[in-house]
Amino acid sequence: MRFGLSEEQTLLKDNVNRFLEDNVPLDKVREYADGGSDSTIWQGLSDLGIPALLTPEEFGGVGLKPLDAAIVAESLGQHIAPGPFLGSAVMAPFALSNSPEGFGELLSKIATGEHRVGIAFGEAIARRNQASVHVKDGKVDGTSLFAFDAEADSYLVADQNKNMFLVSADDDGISRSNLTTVDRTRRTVELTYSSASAKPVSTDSNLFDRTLDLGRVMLAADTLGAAQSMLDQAVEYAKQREQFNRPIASFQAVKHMCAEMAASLEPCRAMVWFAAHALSDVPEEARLTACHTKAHLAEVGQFVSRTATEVHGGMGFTDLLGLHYWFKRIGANRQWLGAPEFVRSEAAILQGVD
Amino acid sequence: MRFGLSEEQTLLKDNVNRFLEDNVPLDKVREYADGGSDSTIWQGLSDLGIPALLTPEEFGGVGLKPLDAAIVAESLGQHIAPGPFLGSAVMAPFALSNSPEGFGELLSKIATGEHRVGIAFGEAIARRNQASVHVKDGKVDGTSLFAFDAEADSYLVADQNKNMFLVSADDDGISRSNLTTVDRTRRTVELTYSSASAKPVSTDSNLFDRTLDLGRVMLAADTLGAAQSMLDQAVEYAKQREQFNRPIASFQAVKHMCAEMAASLEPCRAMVWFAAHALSDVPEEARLTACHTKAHLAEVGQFVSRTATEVHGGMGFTDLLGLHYWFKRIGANRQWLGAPEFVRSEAAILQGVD
Amino acid sequence: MDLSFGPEYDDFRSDVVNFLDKNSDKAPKGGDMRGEQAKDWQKLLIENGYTCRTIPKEYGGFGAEPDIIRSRIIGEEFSKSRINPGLGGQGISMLVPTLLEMGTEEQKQKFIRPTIHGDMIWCQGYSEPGAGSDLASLTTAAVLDGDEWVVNGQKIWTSTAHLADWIFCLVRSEPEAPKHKGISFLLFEMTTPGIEIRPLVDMTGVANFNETFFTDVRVPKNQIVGERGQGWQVANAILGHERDTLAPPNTAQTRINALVELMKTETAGGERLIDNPIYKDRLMKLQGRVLAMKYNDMRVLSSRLNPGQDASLSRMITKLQGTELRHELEGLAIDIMGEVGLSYDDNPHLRGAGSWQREYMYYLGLIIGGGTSQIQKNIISERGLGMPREPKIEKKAV
Amino acid sequence: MDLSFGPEYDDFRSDVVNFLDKNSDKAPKGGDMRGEQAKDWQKLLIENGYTCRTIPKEYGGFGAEPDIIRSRIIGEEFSKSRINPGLGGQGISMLVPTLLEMGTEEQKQKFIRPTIHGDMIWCQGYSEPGAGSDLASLTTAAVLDGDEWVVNGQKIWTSTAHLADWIFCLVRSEPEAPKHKGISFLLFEMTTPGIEIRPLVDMTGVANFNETFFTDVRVPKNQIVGERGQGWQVANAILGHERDTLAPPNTAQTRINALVELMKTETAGGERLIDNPIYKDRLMKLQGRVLAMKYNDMRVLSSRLNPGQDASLSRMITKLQGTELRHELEGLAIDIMGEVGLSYDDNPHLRGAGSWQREYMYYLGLIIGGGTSQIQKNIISERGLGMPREPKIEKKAV
Repeated sequence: MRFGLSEEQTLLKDNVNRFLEDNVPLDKVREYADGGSDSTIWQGLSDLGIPALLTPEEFGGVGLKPLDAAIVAESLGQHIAPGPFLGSAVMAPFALSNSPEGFGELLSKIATGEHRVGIAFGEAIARRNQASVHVKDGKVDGTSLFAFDAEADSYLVADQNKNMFLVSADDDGISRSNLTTVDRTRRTVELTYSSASAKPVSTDSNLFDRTLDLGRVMLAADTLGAAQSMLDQAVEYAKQREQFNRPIASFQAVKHMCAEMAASLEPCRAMVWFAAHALSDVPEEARLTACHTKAHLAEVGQFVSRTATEVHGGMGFTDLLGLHYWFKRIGANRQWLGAPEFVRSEAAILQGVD
Repeated sequence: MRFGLSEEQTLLKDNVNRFLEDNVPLDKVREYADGGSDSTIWQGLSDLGIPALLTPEEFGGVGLKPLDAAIVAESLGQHIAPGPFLGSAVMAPFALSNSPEGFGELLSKIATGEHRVGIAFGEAIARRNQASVHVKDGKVDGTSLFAFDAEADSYLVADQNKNMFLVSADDDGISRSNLTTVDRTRRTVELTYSSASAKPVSTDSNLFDRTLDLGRVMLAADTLGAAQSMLDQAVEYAKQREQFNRPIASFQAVKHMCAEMAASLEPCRAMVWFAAHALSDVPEEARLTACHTKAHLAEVGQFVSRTATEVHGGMGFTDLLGLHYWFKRIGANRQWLGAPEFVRSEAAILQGVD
Repeated sequence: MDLSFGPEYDDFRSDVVNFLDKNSDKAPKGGDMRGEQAKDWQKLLIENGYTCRTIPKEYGGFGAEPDIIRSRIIGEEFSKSRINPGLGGQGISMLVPTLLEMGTEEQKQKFIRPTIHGDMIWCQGYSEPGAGSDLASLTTAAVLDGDEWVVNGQKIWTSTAHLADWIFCLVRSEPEAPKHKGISFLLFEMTTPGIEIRPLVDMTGVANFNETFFTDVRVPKNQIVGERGQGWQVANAILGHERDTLAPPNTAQTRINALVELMKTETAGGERLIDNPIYKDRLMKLQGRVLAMKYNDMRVLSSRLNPGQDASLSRMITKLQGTELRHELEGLAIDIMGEVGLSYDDNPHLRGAGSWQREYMYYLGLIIGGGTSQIQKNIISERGLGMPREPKIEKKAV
Repeated sequence: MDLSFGPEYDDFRSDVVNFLDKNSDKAPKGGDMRGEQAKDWQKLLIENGYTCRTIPKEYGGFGAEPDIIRSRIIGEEFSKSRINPGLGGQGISMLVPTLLEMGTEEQKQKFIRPTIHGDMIWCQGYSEPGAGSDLASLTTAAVLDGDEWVVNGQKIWTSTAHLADWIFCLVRSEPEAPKHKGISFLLFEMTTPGIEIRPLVDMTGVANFNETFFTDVRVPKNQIVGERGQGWQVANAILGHERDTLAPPNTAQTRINALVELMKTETAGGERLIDNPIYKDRLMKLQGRVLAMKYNDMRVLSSRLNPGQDASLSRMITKLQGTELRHELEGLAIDIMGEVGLSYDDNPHLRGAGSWQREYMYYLGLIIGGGTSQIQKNIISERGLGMPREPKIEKKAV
């Protein structure tokens, strides 16, 4: 019995962290936030094999498991790295490789990072603003809001009935416009379809659900990494910062704020590990754990991001340290693919209570 | 403009407090909790005119207003005093003196304290356990749960449609059994009716609602007094108690716990005052404020009672200081006449949202 | 309990309403506070006693006796009609009261009239990167050289530095004295050579503040308020007032009404958000807290009108509770909107012009600024509850 | 990630299950731990290695090598079948490990066998009215008089004092030494003259604890564990273990399942409580937290099985989070039941035999006991996050 990461997984984590430390410092994130491109970052991650992680070996992938992807997601969150990881390296490869339609060639391109797939699931989760997606005779009409990422080559689109389709970003019937959010480390878009070609991926609502679960666990892992970074930064700052002739880390109020963050966050690590592991290896617990992990990390993430900002005092409120990028990323993870109340109501339904 | 107590009200408060300090020390409360009687306490309060407070002057009462009663309720909560105040001095006199049926003689007896009226409203608020009250041709059948108080001479009973009746505790068709709760400073009973005589009081649901609002504000005031006492006791204990060679009141963690209690509780005082005042003088805001005050004090009371116990450390968990009597009284006030979620849903309905 | 203001105040309120009816076209719209229209409007307001009401006539004010109720009525009616209530800023709100209390006659004559008429805009130089919660540890140095102070150092959170003509500034003039006794309160022009201003962008994405650097800035010796080394007392004479105004309960009321409207218009899965019982319960919880703070505020007002009423604790907790409440209130709005709640800046799906996210962050800033919540809790426990101060740690030898 | 225990453990689990099937009739029901049946059952369990598993054979134990998984399997199966898992108490859980680590051979021989076989029941004398969080400030005095210690003072929270044959007790034997170095660890019989026991009723209404008073209690000199003045280290060698067991995640799991059942059977206004969206959301929030603690616990277990895995922070936060979680969980049950939730003792409408209120209070006690949440947070920040200790205050001159 071993609850935790294998040596290979620790190595993967170290590799990704080293790459991100060297290549995605805060200045690089700022560049992207100010309108720059994430292509060199994605190229670097592709060289490490990240987009191939979940793709089956028969399609040129590495054929690893959700837990491996969660490890990467945590690192990306820790470094608030831009990039299409969630859609193109996780959700799309999973959905497409489990599709009965056969996407072998595309999967190979996704695995090398040369083709990026975005996700447009908003209407299948909690429909808002009368936006909707209609597919008939291989053509799609309607609107998807807050699809990610903004530079995808194609989008995995879901309609209200959890049918999934693939739509090319180059299609004449698709238009794409930027939807600015508080989180500048990733970009979302509005997709408007007007008789765009929609290639069927799946009519199996179970595959949609599993793809969604996977995405939610990745968001939880991203929050875990980002929140851990904020806690680490807060502790470090408190040790350096002196007021009243002593480091503020020696004030009991500051210590207890940090202790409360650690006490809330530390169990989340085991939770994210188990949730990711369950997706592949404990199917009977996978869906419920995915919901709870998404919702719980949203709550803990909010608490940590707010408290870590407070520990930083005025400096946390400024742009000088860039701490707000973590704050906002955690805030965005909270809302993406289902806000906590919504996801908890799904958890209840899964247990036969609705 | 004067938001606060008048000189007469301050005098009333001082009088009641002085009586309770002299006559209802913790030992007296323990006696009652262990099965003793509250009759001498009630006699003393009656000598002060407390049961006559809200009764109109024409029926031998003092004809004061809900705010005056709230002041008394706060003192009773502060001293966790046993007694039938809520029913016999507040809710019943209000309902009976506003009844079209004419209860002049009874009101005079209530005003002197010689007749105690209890309240059995459970079924009209949030019906549980299939208990219910049916009245037909002046006879009542069914069950009321958690009616207060246990020694009443008659009960003001409400059915599911908010009709109110008066039932004598001596009636052959009524049986009464004790319902032990965590709160030993007051006693509740189960009333079982079997063709007991029910004298009509009102079929006006508005009168029921106003009687209920009044009761809720009194419970909020009782919680205010009890919570303030717990905070005061915690601060005092922290100043006396030494650990690590200093009073624990000098530890920032303990200071902040006390500051948080004070910060939550202090606005409650103004809220209770206004809510009570509104019942008589700002009718358009009265119902909503009563709901919010009941629910808000329940939440703040829970926070304060738990935190004050923590400040007392192990001593707070023992029976030695009797702190738990305050804790449990606040816990009971939370549930009586509607728990917070329920009362908040009423507040929403009052604003046209349901 | 008497919630009425009395008939003479009803008349006064009518006067204000009439004034606003007649003159609303003269009021400037939007934010420009330096234009001629803004100055003319300010002049008209002063003449009618609707701003700078208690500042003596000899210094350019209206010269009325203090009357909290009249001031509140003015505030209420201007707010209700959404008409510009006159010039604000730290010069008018902080420096002018300071000068009235501690300034020399010459300083009052020189600075108050142009300040309240918008001809002299001020910024505040208190906080430093190394002196936040522990403001008294500030190190910006002022050394007397002949008839001039020579100022070197750095200030932060100087909100309107880029617009200001003058700065009122705390400096360390007596480096050998105990830290609270070595500070002086200087006034100087922002055009003085040696001043550099850098905008300070905050988490809302806007440069609401600045960093201000001083290199050998020379200040005439007499531009000091109070004596040398008295700067801490001068600043503290009015610092408490600032905290009161950081989270006024009436704006929380306005915001929660806006939130109710938002919840009635937004839908998810075809259902109005206000019909979601979980969101509704969170809304009601907040509404209860907003009401408690509203009545608390009425109690504070009452205590200022009625000698003998004590509401010091009520006042002391306002900033702590009010900022937290607003942060949570704005956060609920974001939560209920799902992904739409993330919208910012130029996003076409923005609700409330982006105010929900902006205020959510801004109020986190206010939880920190103007005395962090931790400092507030120290104050409440020590001054409000009489608990002992923490044992002092002496400055370490360097 | 490997969540299986391997085939040899499956066999072991079958053995346990078979044993339970065959012997369940021999197990005592209910709480009496002093009767012959309880002792016989304990003997049978020890012989089969289902309790006192790693205690050497020579001291009456089973003498197995430590194997956390086997221990856990035993715990799981006994818990699942609700069969009495053998004797507990502070003698077995705390004193025996202490003696094994720090006791003399003579002490081991004399005390361990009767203790684990239920012939010698112990209570713990650590806390004092004046020494709670600051346990090391204890003042119960032991003065050597010839070959005997003379003990005077008072202990509190001595849980089984009224049942115990012996006490293990911290006393101040070197009043001149620094406070952590002046303590000794004594063992003595509860029948020694000069001991008075008073039951200590707590907020649950039950005397779960006692106060114990010592007046000139004479203890043979050699009934000391470790050296004079070493008592603090002796006690601390195993004190950490106690905290781990205060809020085990698997009981939280059991409780939340019971809460779900309660919410499915209780109704209000004709509606099942679990169909109330607000209660349901609160329940789901708690379930998420219970799951997080469950996985956290698996990680702690794993770190004990796999050298090199670090889960020290996971372990450090268990008591703080677990007790808070349970308090809130029990509180939700009370809330949803309305007035029925207040029922206690002999109330006929009691749910779960009164456990909801009892545990709600008991877990508030546990938030305080065994190291208050404030002390836990000090430990987490200092040992877990490397933050500095607070500056020490020296003892004032009296």
